[in-house]
Amino acid sequence: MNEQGMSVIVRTVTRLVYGLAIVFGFYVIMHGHLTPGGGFQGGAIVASAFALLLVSFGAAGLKGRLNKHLLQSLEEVGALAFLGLAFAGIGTVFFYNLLASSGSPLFGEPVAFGPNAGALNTGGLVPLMNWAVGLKVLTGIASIVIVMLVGARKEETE
Amino acid sequence: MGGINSGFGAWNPIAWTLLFLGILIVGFAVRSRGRKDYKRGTDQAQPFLSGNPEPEAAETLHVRGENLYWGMVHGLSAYYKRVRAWHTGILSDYVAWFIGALGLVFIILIWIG
Amino acid sequence: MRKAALLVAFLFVSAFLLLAATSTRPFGVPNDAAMDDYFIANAQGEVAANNVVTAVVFDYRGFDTLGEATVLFAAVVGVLTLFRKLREDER
Amino acid sequence: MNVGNFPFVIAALLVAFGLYALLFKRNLIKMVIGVSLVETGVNLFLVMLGYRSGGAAPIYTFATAGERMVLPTPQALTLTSIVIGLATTALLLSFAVFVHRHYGTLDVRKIKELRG
Amino acid sequence: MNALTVHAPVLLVAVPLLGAFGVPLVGKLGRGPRNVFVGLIAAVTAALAGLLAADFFAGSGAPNVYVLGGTMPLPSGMTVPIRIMFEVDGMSAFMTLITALVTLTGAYFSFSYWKERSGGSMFFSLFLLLTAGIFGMELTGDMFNFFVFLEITSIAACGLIGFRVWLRKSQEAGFKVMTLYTLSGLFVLLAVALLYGEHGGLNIAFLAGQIGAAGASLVDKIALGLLLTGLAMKAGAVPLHMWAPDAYGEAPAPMSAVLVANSQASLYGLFRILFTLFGVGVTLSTNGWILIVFAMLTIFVGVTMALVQNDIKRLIAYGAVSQIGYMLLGVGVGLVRQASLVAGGAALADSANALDYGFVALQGGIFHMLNDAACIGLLFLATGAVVRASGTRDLNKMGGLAHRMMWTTIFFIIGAFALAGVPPFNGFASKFLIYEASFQLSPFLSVIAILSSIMLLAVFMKAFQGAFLGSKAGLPPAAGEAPLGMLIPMAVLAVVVVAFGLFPGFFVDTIVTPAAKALWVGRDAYIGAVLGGG
Repeated sequence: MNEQGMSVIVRTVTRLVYGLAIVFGFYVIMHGHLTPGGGFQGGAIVASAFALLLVSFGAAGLKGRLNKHLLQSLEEVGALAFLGLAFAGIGTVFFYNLLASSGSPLFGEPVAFGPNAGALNTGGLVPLMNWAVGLKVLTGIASIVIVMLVGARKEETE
Repeated sequence: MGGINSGFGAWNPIAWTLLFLGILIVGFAVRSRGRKDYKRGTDQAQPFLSGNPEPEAAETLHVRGENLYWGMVHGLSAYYKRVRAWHTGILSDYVAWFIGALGLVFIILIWIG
Repeated sequence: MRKAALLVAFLFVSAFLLLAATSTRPFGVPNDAAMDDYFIANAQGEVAANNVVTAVVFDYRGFDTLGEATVLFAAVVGVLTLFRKLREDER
Repeated sequence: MNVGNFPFVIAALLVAFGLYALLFKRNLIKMVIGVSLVETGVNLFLVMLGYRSGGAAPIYTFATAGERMVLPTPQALTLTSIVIGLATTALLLSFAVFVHRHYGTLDVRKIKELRG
Repeated sequence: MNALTVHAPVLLVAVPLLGAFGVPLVGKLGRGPRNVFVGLIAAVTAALAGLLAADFFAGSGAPNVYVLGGTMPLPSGMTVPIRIMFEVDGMSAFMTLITALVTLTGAYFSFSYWKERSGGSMFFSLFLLLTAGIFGMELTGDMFNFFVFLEITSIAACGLIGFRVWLRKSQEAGFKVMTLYTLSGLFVLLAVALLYGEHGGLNIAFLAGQIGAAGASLVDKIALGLLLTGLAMKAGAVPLHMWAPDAYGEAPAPMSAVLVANSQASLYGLFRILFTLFGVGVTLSTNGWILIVFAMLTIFVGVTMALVQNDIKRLIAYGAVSQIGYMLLGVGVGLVRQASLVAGGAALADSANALDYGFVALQGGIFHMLNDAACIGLLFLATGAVVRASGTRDLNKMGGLAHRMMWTTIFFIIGAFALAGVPPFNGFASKFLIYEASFQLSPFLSVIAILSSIMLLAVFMKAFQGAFLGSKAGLPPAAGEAPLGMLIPMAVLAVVVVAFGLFPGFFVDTIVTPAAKALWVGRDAYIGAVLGGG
């Protein structure tokens, strides 16, 4: 993998695909409490889109697209948000899901028992935790990939 | 308060510390009754190295750490040769010891125990 | 010689692993599924989530998930630590 | 159809292969691969423990009424252990990069300054 | 106040996590705010640990359960706990005290120790993650949760070991230790999976109840073997100790002490497995003998290998390895005695045989964990000051430091005497109990233990003579007394050492005996606290 990344075919396909992958990843994060998947899976999908960018465009092609420090700060924000959501129920007990079927307008709807189509507005704290974990995972894996790629690149040139 | 009792032996640090302090006081009392004609700054203060002059260089003034217990390590050299050969810094050997110990524990637990 | 001893130990451990695999309950018939049946039955009522696995991950065993996120955070910090920019006197 | 314990045996064999790679391979990268093989075997064993014959995925959104579902807990545990495995693999590989940077080799038998 | 004590167990994990996640953000403001933040987090954590321990040891001694995300341990009509729960009994409360002591002093020592290093905020983030992981290991009542915290400690510890990237040995040590930690963690996970497949639960109390009711099946025994070996590896018992000198020796000095606390947490997990999970009902006396064999090898090999080291940190590290053996010896003797008593049908009522030698051995082993944490912490901190002053770790290039750093010398002597079991320091108090109890099982054990203890004194005298004595001629001109920020944590640990040495009876009665009872007779209470009745 040279500085310019890979061939024009790969780069064109990447241009077509990676936006789609990011959108799909966020879809998986958003519907974590309804469909297979969740914060970790969706975050991994988005991070894989970033990895695709890295592989096809090389580290040089990433300039301006992804900011490493921004990623790290976002990761800490996601982790803190998850911890804060865990603290939300400390009035009763740590990790108490105080929003679930509480009737609150935010994810507070109860669901009927048994198979149903499911509504996005359910699950209490679970969707929020999905978002926090998704943010944390996608930024974390992306920063790991970027840092290790750049470090290994320095390894080759040395 | 203070002491601990193991059922058939007891240990009371306070009492022993006091005893030690008492012995120390007695020692100082004896020492205070010694000769008074010792003078600092005279030749009496010089170390007597069987007539040789006092060495100057640092390495001759200080026995380095490695040389300490040289005799003991030498005496145990048969043991040390084996146990140091055992500590090869190779990761595969560490894993091998782990696996071997696991196998032994399995044998002991399942066949014997 | 050394390699032979290694091989023996390795074969012993593998044999015991296979023993464990064969002597546990057969595939597809759980011994005691009371905990999981509770999850399946009450996930919708208590967590109001259709996805039982997500309900388990984020509500019933949410603390494991916090620890998991912490592990990932620790790995990220560790990797960034290794690849960080050093001061001149540390090279 | 009843397959007995055959799937568990496969998982145990995966673990054994990983241990073999750890014991008999000289390259650090191959040892990391061995570690992740062991990890894969354990994860496979864990997730297979949750299967209930004829069960469907424990998700009510697409389920049909009165369907028996597989156990959800092992899936959650496996998700956790997979992420943990990713983290450890990343750290191990970056350590391998730095070991190579300092020692100029990945042969485990040449990296033994810390002995005795 | 009351709410604080109720939530103390989980806050002990959550507050360091908050600090760990927050440090990189606060660190962007500069070193001053970062240090204040970390110091605050460490102090709050230690205060919470003290609060938890005080609340427990003042209480009735019954384990208290904290259910995460739920209000009651068991949902109505269920016999299996479905949520993760923390369970605090005497042993857990005791271990939190140890961890709080070591982490607090380590944190405040690091402030002046890491003044002129890069990546300080990452350093403290990893340190707080390690702290949170250790507390979680000691408090959790759920097997899989224990594994998760084990992995947190592994990754954070290896990040700290490899922190000084420019030292090639640190990278080598980081790779080795990470591989072995991961392997042991995976074996623990495999054991957890086997137990789950066998009993369909993950809670320690539930599994203990199942195993106690039905007896240990073959799969349970294999899981026990995996847990025993994996945790012995992570505790650094010979012949699984090879990673330990690398880790303790290559990590930054204050973190070496925390790594010892990490090993002790794994040791706690081992004891929890042996006494509670596979407890009185199914304890095989072979378990105890396995521990005793590990202990004998650890004591002797650790000390003899320490004698020939010329790297001062590696020497202290081998000394730390040998001390793990004393804890294993005490608890192993207690386990063998307990098994024989149960086999003989004798009652384990603590009033009947509070001075039974098995119980005394347990007391000694558990008390020695606390003493060892304090002494080893003191020695590692003093060694860090010495290495920083002399600029080398090779005992053959040092010498004469006592001329320049008086206080460090005094602290080093106190730590060395205490760890080598010289009366009246605290090391002797716990080793005394171990000697007398193990003598009753077999005189051979206590003879080896005493001889190795004497040899340990010789080891530390070698370090002392090589580093501190000698003429000041060979000293680097810059070598001077350590700054106050490094002396005060050492002084705190030294005071703790002397206090435990002078008033051992008080501490044994107040904190050690409840911990020993939790292992000796506390199994039914531990199970009953979750499942009700027991």
